[in-house]
Amino acid sequence: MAKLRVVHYINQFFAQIGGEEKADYPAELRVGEVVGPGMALMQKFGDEAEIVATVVCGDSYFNENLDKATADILEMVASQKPDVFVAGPAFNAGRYGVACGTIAAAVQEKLGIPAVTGMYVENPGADMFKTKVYIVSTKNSAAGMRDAVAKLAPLALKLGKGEPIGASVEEGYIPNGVRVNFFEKERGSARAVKMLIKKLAGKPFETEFPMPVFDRVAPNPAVKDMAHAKIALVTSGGIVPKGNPDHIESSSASHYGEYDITGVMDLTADTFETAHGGYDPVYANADADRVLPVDVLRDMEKEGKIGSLHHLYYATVGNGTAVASAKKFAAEFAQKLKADGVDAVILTST
Amino acid sequence: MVKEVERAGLPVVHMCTVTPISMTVGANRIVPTIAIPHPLGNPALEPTEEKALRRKLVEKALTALQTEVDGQTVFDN
Amino acid sequence: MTGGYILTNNPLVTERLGPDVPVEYLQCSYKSLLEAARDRIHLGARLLSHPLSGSVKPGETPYKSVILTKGKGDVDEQSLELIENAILACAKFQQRCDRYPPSVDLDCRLIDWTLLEGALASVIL
Amino acid sequence: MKLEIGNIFIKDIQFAAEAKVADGVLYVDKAALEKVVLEDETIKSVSFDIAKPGESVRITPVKDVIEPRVKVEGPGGIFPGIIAKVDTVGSGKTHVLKGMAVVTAGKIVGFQEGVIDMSGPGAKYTPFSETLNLVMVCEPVEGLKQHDYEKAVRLAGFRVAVALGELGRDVTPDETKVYETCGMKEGIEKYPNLPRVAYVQMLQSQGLLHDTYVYGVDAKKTLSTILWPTETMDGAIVSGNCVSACDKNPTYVHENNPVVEDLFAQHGKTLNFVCQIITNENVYLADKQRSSDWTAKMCRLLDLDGVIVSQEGFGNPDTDLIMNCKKIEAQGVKTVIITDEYAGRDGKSQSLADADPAADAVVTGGNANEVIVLPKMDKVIGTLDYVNKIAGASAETLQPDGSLVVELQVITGATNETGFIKLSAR
Repeated sequence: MAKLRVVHYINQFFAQIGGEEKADYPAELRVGEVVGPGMALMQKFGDEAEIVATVVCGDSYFNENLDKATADILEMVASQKPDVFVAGPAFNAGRYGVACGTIAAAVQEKLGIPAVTGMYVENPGADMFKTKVYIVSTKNSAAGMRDAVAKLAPLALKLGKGEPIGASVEEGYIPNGVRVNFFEKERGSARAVKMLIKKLAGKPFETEFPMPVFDRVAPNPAVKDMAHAKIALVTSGGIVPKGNPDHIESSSASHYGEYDITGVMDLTADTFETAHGGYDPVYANADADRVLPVDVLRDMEKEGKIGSLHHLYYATVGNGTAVASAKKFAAEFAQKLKADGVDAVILTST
Repeated sequence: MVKEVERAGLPVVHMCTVTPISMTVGANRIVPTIAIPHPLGNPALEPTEEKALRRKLVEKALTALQTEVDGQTVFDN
Repeated sequence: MTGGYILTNNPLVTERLGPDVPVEYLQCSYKSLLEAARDRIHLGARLLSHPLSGSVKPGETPYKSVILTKGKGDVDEQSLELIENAILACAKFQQRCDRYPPSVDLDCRLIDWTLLEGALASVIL
Repeated sequence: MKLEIGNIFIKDIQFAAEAKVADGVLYVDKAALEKVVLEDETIKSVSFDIAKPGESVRITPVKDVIEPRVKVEGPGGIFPGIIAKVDTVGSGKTHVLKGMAVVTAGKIVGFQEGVIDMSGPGAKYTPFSETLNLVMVCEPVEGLKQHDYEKAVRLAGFRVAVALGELGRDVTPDETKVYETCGMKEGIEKYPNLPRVAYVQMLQSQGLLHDTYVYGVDAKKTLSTILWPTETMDGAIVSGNCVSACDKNPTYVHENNPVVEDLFAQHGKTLNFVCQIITNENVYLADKQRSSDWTAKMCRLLDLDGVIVSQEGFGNPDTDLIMNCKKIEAQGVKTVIITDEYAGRDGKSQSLADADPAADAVVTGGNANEVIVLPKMDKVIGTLDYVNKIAGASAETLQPDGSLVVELQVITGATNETGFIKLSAR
């Protein structure tokens, strides 16, 4: 069988071009070259795969020229027709980690070529990309190269061959939210007893199913001058223009709607409705102001109680508890609100 | 969702019927509302009364936005 | 039953229960029954029985019976969480019961009834 | 309380004219067992079959799996309150026919699952592909109601297991194990520095095909209570349930409860195994609250340091599990919980119907929605009615070559929540 073709991505540091001072090094394709950590990977690949090209790019260059760098590198990678793409490992280097995650995800999504990277679990790139590409969990510095490569190479081979990927503990990748079965060495009861003994002794133990975690964000300062503030409305109550033009799904919070309410003084049964499948829609369909209080805010705008009501509002569906998927697009429209000069947000939920 | 808005640097008030859920999702300024299918209304009321009720709730929300808070705060008066 | 009633889409339940037990029968799907219960919980009803009663998975049976209070008013958080999680759970299972022959359909009614019967044994009348 | 378990290793099962255990072979007298089964007038007929590990055999729908045992010394008998009198068991000496099981199979309701494959890819997911199985399929008399049929089959299985166990009464065991725990005060004196640990077992208790019996009492009519951990080894707890085959405990699992065994393995070494607490999983929410309150109360009253909580079944028991965990932790008692997951076919859905940050130590038996292909078997014991015609009615499920694409949830014991198996998920 022919060897799998691998393209490897590394930054300026691991290409031994230089440190921070060379971080603006533009993306470069080195066909036929195996550079830095690529050597260790090659060794692990044995005769099953070979690195046919290495892409080198400075961390600052990548992050500051995100779109161009991504596009350029995608072209470079595509030109080599690899079976699998490997980025990093990035260990605890933040910008390198983000670059590895970005480009690995892009290769997988845009080129349809399986990709894998590696980084320390606290690298910001890990949280950003763990659900998009397999990220091998590494130590926090390059001293952990051997260990990282020992996990990265076999996973790359499996991905390249299209073999099924096992559970995170088996393959060594950072848990990506997809539950995968596998056989443990000990039965569950024995594992439970061991876990309990550790827990009783105050020693660290690892749960096999982490409960959903809720982080906190500190409150922002209060609005000082409400009479001149621009207020925006956001709702998870699924209020949409009649007919649901964006086809917001009733139950899965997979996307959001952005709607212009310029000149809209009151939401009526003829103009707005709810797309939310999580509650009895009768009341909101009869008068959507019951969920999204446009009428009252227009009055207040006229009275000068608030500066203005932002002309766009954002709507999603999702009941209070199912928040995970809402996170990504909420971050997206929050940026838009910010860019539009909004001062504060009223978010209504059902 | 409310957290992402807050994270972006915008003060946000969460108007929500079941305040414990609002606490769970990490809202900092919380205004309790009427009922799940009609948080800012009450179909049992006359339209003018209903709008007055909604106005009161939105005023409460604006007050919340103008109040400095330390951590999660429910504005229920 | 102290202020409670049974919401069901199982014809066997109405058949088996005497006139002194309040039952509301809805002709609808398993999921719609849960949604109907949810809408009532949103308006202040409380769940007295677990909406995912039994081990017959959503999709494996068309029938569901839940016991609710008639109460109006504040939303009971626990009931809300239970019903919403139950509705979410429906999405995880394949729909099979629409392929059942009539005899199996009757079995489904029976199992739902016995689960309800088990709960009713605990209700103080 | 001290129980000696004498294991008689069974290496083969054969039908023969004379019933006996000799040189590790169980000789089964079909006619005699038939009589034992037909004592119950509601059973019209019974057929026996033997399924051995490695054979191309599929058993379905499985109702219960039972290990034959016999009480050789000490008070009471196997399956107290059901077959034997209601005397407290768990002391003295018990002989076990190890390596085999009585499997009751047959359709009670039309949508029953429960598959045991003796070979092929499905075999590694069920612990009962490794036992020599004497399978009995009972036919009811005409017009028998499902409730009565369930009861008849359940009890017939126990009678057969007891009859077979009796054959081991005078056989010298190949292996003897001693299990002993002591009273409260004695335990504290004996193991002053060891953490006090108990096992909280949640029992399925909801209705037809969803019930468990403790000393003959329907578990849904019980309050949480305490057992010596050896009681269950003598059949104090038996199964009356089989819907959701992957995560229900057949009687075999109660007799060989793995948490009990593995806590015994550490007893006196790293922990002091105080007792077993049993609690139920009722449909009525006030019952759930009461039972979990009582469980937590007992944990405190017994001055426990830690417990392992095991679950049984799908869906609403998640609520009992989290209630138990939360309330026990609130008493300052550390918990590890054992559950399984329904994360959808793609593994991306929310695994449990309930969750709480207090549940920070979880052992999982795997995702029951995961899909597996079961190839066609040469022989089927029981009926493929359900698996083929209903679960397999869509083209997607029943493949042209006769293989079945099913979820793990149809396989008996696949994601068992007492930790009986090695399957897990991350």
